[in-house]
Amino acid sequence: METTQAFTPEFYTAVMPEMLLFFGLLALMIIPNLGKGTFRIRGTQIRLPWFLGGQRYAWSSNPHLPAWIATLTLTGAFVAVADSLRGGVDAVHIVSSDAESAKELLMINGFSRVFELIFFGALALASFSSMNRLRVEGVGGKLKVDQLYNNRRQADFYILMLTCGLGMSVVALAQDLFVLFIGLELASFSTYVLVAFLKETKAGSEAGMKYFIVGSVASGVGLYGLSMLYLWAGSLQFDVLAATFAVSGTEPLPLIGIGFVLVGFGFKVSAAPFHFAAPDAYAGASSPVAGVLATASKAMGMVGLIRMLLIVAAPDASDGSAVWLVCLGALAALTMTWGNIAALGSTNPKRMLAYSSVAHAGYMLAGLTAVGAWTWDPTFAGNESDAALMVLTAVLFHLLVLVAFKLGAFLVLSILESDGDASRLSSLGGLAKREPLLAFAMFIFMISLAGVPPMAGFLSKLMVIMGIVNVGVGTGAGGLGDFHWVWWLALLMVLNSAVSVFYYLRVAVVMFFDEPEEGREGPLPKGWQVRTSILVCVLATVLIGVFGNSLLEMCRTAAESLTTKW
Amino acid sequence: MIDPALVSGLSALMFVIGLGGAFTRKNAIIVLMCIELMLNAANMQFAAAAIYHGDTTGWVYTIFAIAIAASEVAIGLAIFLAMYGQHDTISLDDVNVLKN
Amino acid sequence: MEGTELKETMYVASDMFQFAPLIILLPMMAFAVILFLGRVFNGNPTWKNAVKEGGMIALGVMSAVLIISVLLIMDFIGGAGAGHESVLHWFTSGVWDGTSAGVTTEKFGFGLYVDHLTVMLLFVASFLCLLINVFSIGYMNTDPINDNRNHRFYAEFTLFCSGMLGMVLADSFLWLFIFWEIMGLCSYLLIGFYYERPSAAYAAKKAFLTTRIGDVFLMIGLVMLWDLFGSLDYVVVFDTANIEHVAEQSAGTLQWALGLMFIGAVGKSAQFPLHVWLPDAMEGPTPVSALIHAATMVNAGLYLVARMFPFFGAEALHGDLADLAYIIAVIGGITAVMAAAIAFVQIDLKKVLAYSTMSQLAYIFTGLGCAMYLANTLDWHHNDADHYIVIVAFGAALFHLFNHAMAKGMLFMASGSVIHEMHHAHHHLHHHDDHGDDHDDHHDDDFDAQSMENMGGLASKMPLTATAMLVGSASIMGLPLIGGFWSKEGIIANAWRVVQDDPRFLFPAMCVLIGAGMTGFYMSRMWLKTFAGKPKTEVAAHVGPTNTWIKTPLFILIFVSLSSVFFAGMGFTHWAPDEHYALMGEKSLFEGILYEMEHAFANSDMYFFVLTYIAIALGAVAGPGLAMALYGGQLEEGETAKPWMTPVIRLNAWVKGRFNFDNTAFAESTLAVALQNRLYIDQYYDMAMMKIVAGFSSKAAEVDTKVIDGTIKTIETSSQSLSGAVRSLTTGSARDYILMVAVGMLVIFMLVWGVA
Amino acid sequence: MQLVGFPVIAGIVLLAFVANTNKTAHEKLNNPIRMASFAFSLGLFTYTTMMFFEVFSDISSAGLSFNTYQFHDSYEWFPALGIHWTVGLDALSFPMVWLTTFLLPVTIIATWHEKNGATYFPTILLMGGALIGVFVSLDLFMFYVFWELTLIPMFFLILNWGGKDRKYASQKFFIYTFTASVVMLLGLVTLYLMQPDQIGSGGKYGTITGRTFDIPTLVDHATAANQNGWFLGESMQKVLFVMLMLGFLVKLPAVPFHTWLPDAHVQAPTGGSMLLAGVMLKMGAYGMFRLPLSMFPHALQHFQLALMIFGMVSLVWGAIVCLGQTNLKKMVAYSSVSHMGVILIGIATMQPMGWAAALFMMFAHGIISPMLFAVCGAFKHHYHSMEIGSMRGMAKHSPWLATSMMFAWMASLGLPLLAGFVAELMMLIALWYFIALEGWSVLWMVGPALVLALTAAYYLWSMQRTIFEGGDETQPPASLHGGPIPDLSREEKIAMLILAAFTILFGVMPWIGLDMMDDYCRTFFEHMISNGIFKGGA
Repeated sequence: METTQAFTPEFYTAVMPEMLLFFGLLALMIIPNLGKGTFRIRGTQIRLPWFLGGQRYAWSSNPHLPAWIATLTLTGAFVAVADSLRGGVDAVHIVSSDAESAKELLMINGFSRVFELIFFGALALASFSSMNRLRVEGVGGKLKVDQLYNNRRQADFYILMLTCGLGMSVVALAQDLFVLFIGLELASFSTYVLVAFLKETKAGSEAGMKYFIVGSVASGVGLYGLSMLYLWAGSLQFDVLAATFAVSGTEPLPLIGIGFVLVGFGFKVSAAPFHFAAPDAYAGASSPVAGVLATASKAMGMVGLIRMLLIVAAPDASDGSAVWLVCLGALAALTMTWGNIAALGSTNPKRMLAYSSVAHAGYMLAGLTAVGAWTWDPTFAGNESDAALMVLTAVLFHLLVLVAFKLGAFLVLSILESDGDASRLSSLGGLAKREPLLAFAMFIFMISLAGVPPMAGFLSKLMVIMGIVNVGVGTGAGGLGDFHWVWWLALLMVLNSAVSVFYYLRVAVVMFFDEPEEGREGPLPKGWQVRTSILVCVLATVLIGVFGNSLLEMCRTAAESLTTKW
Repeated sequence: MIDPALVSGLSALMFVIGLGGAFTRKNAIIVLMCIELMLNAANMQFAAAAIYHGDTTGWVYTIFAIAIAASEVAIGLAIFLAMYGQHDTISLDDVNVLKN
Repeated sequence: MEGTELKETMYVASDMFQFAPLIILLPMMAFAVILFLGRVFNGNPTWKNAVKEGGMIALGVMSAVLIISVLLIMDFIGGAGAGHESVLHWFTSGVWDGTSAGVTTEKFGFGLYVDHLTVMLLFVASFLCLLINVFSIGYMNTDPINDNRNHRFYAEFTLFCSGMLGMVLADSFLWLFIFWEIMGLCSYLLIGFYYERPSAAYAAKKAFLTTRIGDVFLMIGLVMLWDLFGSLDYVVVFDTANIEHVAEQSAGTLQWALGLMFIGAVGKSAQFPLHVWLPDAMEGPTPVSALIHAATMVNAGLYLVARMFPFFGAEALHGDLADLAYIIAVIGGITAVMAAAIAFVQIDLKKVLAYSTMSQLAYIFTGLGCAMYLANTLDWHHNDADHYIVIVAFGAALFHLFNHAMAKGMLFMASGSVIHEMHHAHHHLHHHDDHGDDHDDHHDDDFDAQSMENMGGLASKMPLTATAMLVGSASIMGLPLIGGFWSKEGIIANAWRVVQDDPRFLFPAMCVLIGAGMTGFYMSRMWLKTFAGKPKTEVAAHVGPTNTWIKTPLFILIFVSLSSVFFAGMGFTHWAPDEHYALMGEKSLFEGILYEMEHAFANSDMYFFVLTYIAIALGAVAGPGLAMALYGGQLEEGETAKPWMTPVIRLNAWVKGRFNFDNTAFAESTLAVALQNRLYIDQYYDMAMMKIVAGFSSKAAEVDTKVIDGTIKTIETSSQSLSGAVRSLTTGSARDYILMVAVGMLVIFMLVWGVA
Repeated sequence: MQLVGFPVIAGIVLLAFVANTNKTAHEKLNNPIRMASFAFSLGLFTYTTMMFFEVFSDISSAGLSFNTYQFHDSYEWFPALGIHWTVGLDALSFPMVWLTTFLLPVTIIATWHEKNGATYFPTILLMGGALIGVFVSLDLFMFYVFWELTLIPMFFLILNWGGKDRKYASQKFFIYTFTASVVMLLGLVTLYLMQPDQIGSGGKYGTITGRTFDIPTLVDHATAANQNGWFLGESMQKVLFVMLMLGFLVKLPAVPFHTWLPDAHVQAPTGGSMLLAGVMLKMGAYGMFRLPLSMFPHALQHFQLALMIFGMVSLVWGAIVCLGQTNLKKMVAYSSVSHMGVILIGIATMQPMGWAAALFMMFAHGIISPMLFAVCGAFKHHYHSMEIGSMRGMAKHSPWLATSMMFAWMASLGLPLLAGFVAELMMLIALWYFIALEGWSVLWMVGPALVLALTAAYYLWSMQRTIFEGGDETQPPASLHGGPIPDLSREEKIAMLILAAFTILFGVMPWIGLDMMDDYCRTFFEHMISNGIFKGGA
């Protein structure tokens, strides 16, 4: 473990991926604007070329350029993170000064790195695949490439992607609740705009508006909760908060504060009843963006939840369980059931995926609930922290693999979107005839979402269930009556999985059984980038499901690095 | 020096007004204003807490929060403009193409 | 139980034993071969004319079977005695008696078992199978309707023979049952031989189902028996020590087991109340009726009951099984009278014979029941006189089985001959002008070649057939000295003997006695309506003689039936049931015949003396007399019957002239109508089947889709509507979303607050 | 290992060939892919048959005691979770594996001309691979993975090649069985986590979880614990027993969880039905033997009555509903329900003989029911109708089909010397032995007795209305539009002959399969009794 101040050489080494992102951002702002722009020296007729603006060069006006920059940047960041994850991460603390009273700002360890892996991975795939998929005009029209790409707006899109990634990574690294909040807002603002990016459509602008308004309210509530916590503890440092909480955690002020903060994060993970804007946002946003919302953005919310619930309001070993146990349990049950029930009848594939993403949030919340109960049984046979670590591992793993099949599903929809429309179930009709491999990929994503072996989704869901059950059974000597009630969350979870098969399978049936919609029998639009991304997702889904052991162990290490208290 | 508790109480009032307004008003701009009210409530709370704890960090938080609020307004207005362009209204109830 | 101490082999006394499996295997292979060749060569002229579409193959096989059987039987009679040999280890399995002793291994094997009973039935079966095979060639291959499907007939025929012979030779009740079912299958297939006729399809199903009901009970009985003995092998279950062991603990259960097995026999032998299938089974080709539904398969039930004799005869079970014996006798009694009564009004030649079969089998059941009762209640192991009584009672029943099989086989073949020629004549008469494909409308005309109302006066036209019919009828009726007389008298006498011990037996005894008179009536009626009098239709007047294939078996069987007296004289009735008596062991043939004569006609016991003459008076005088008064008459002018039939016809004409009366009143009475409708039993069964079983099952199917599956569907639809309700909360208005956030905030607040 | 891997890989490779090809290329590929699939399945069949002759033909020399396996092999898979790709065969799983490999080529032959063969045959192979995987896996996780994996090819078989309502049926099939198996999964996970945490001990134990999914280890633990009380505690064992059984009962299926089966069968293509009825249903019974029966014997004894009731209800209700069916395939499907009742009753008797009966019933039904469905498929294929009575006098028009039908029907109704009889007989004997031993009511015999008669009734009745009657008078069904009346194709004939031959083979010589099953059951009981787990008078 090493400690370093901000803006020292060590700092730059430690935050290499973020720096990459930063420079990528700069490049993205400058490079597409390079042109034959000149600068007239005041009062003279001398025009000095300063290469910015004016008529752009052919290469700098290449519509693919911003996307390439963003993708390469994100991929680079991803690789950097992945590389640092190999063989374990040495934790690096970044503090504000070398004084004794210095505040800890960021911490780089396995836990945060895994989340960065999720963020960068999802964003990289999304930007790569939206390279030639980004629609700028009204629904349905097929435009020529020239028309399709308004270069400057392309650049905007990818700039937002990068700021989003930057904000998210701040969230993952933050050791101060307010720093975390800033990162969260940076990412949120980017996503608001990304959702509203299709502003030329009714749906796009409306989705942006809703997502913005509800998100703002949620973050307003969260910020207010922050202020209450600050009022109570005098600091928003996690370690300070945790220490204070252990002393006076049952006072009303921290409880209300935590409750409010929970609302803020609840919106990000789209937990019921804070999820309402999510289906609308997903439906209105372009599919890769929706995919980012469902994976990276959700993971970001989970970081906040984990930090808040497991670090700050950590379950008290003497008392046995956390104060938020019942609350989170209720939220989890409500969220997963609501999501699944709502998805059951949804005929818009994107809304369906949105609701399914709500359900998945519920599963992860159920996992966190179990952590809250992990010390309930004094005669617990195993190492108590093992139980908690197992759940945490499961949640991390689930978030990680979710990128593969949730984003993958959205990417498939994005192809259909550029074919015209993906807002009806029937637009998937006959996909198996139009492009069998694509249908097959979608099928893999669907059954992985449903949790059918041997896909990654099954393994992750199994891990979550195992985590919950592990906590729930305790010694289990007295049978069901002796179980902690979180065990019933596991039962609810498997039943919900069963319900969810219904709507996932319906997608498969439509793809393989139904005929294509009128006028959509022809081949799908070309685009190797998005197909490559989908292929990556399929491979990840299948291979992690079958050979995911090392990934599991990585998540375990990451979970262990969350806190030294366990 | 004002008693921080009073400030805190005012901020609570502002927060409630902001939240209440957010879901009772139809006009998007007013809702945005309500949200600003909520953020400002938090700011006041930060200020009050900074006084209470004698900790300057709270003031820093406030300044950051104001910056955030400002950018939020900018983004919000931009989105509302886009929405108005498509829906010809800024009444939240009338913008409901997406539902269920 | 004692199953572990299975005696693997008793002793193998005969050299022929090693060939015995061939008796079962040869026909079984013939089945496959004929079926296969038939598939390949159908339509080939050589196959059709020389091989008779498989008939010759079957004939060869059946001849071989008869030869092996006869050699085996001769070895047996020649002193080799009873034998048993395990052939096959079938499978093993374990049972756990609930103690910590562990699992007991139980073996199930197949072997051959030869004793007196086996030998007798083996002869009956293989002999009749061969004869009827010969008959079939004459009958089946000359009817164009059977062209190109006779191979099916012969295949199924040989499979049936295999089943029958297997059942006889099997060494355990299990394998008895297995072959029993194979016979059932063949019976089903052969009844449905003319599958295109709905009536045949219906009859086949009815036959299989009805016997299946009996089989279910049989199977459960066997299972119970297995539980008692730990095996179903004869050597185990008949072992005296084992029986003693069972008798001590669960004699009642044993009686139930045997009783359930008896229900199986009731089904197979078409006894009341499972008799309904047999008359309908006449839909099958006549050789099938002759073989399966008269001579062999229906005897399986009797064989099964006879096989149970060692239980009834066991000392340890003294008196324990008397009730079952009574039930057997009563079922026999009821069926004997009922079937005979229904036979009164039948006009279909084969149906009369079918009911006659039922009735005669019922006699044998009564005889067996009485013998069982005697064996169970008398102290026959130590008392020689009682021993004799038991043996003779049992022997009489078995002897009747033998006589009946021969006679009924012959009768059916004769009736087949008549029907065949009637067909032929009808065909000739009505279609000889048409050219070509007149076979197709074979069924279109409503001429019934089996109806006795269309016959009459055939005695002169088909002399051998008429003779066979006469001898057969006489044998069945129990006309003194001929065929069944010897056995039938024995059965009646034994029934009445039991009455002396147990008055309950008065009912079956009365039944068989009255039945004797009834038999006399309906058999005479049948013969007279068919062969005497004047032809009732033009067709009957044009009937010609039949072919050699058909004549040969008839000819042989006439002699077998007539020589019944020699069998009686040889001491068949003693030999058949008991190994202690040899054929002609004590008396020479002549002495034996004398002894039997004396025993029958001049019994020293007044009781039996009177009884005998009552029986003779009923069966040989009253019954036939009444029939003569009503039916038949002189032949057509110029037609002459063979000399041995002339007196019968003359007598008939005389009686008819002298005693004729108008029986319309009776014919139109409720009873007669009921009899014509088979006492409505079939209707009730059908109704029960269609209304209750089928009705209930279609209701059940509805419940299955509507309720059980409906629940699933309701879950599905209600979850869909729930989904709609849930999604309608997403109103589309951002204000509502904020409201929900606020509400959620409140809920979180309350939950956290409440817990803390 | 190879048994599973090869068909799956071969299936995928063959599917890859046809991916993204257009229609004409597709059709060109039909024949080579069919031949490849067939050759491959034949190879598998040869392989398992050789296994039989090498090891399982003489079970006593194989020397398998309880919880020991032949061809035992283990590979590390998810060491983090204690998951190992452990495979092995014993007398319980081998017959099922052999059956699967036997049915694969037969199914391919019987449906030689199925449309879109280029994708159809590899799907069949995949199906086979998944099924074999279920049977050879000795790891709970892998067991479950294959268990669910079977759903996918079957889903596609129904969806792509099924009947009119295939859309509904395929989803229902998938969701219904999936629902049950996730409950089972929860049971498995609970069972897994009820083991003491042995984290750090390595080996079979997971590095993260400290538990193992290894079935032999679990069974050993269970045996040790069951000797002195209840493994995992009394109420826990009961709960887990119920959860596992729920999954298996739905798969089996037992009434009232059976309604997915008729829909799936009626809509499934012939090949799908053959594998579904032939092997997939047996997965339920196999699972029972492998897991709850081996691990929770006390709970088994406790729930004996419930199992018996389930068995009886399935047996009787299935048969009654059969009689009320007008759809030929539906009737056959319900007859499967009825026959699965036999398996449950056999298990509920708690007799080695009853268990052997159940095992042999699984096997025999696995040969007979594919024939039943092959007949139904041919009927549908040739007459374009599934209604009983739509075609009469088949014996005249289509003698091959009629003969096959009669044979299959007779085999299914338990005609002696055909495969099904021995199992039924043993079940009856075991049931009565048990009733007499424990003093249960004789009325328990009423159900089987009734069903023996009912089974005959519905089969015979349906034959009366299809094979018989008609002939000259009745016209062929209207659905033929006056076209020629077809008979079985050459391939169908071959398939029927093979199935019939094996039905007879195992009917006449049941010991070929029964010896090892009997050995398994007796070893099982000896083991339980000698360890004091099965006690007298329980």
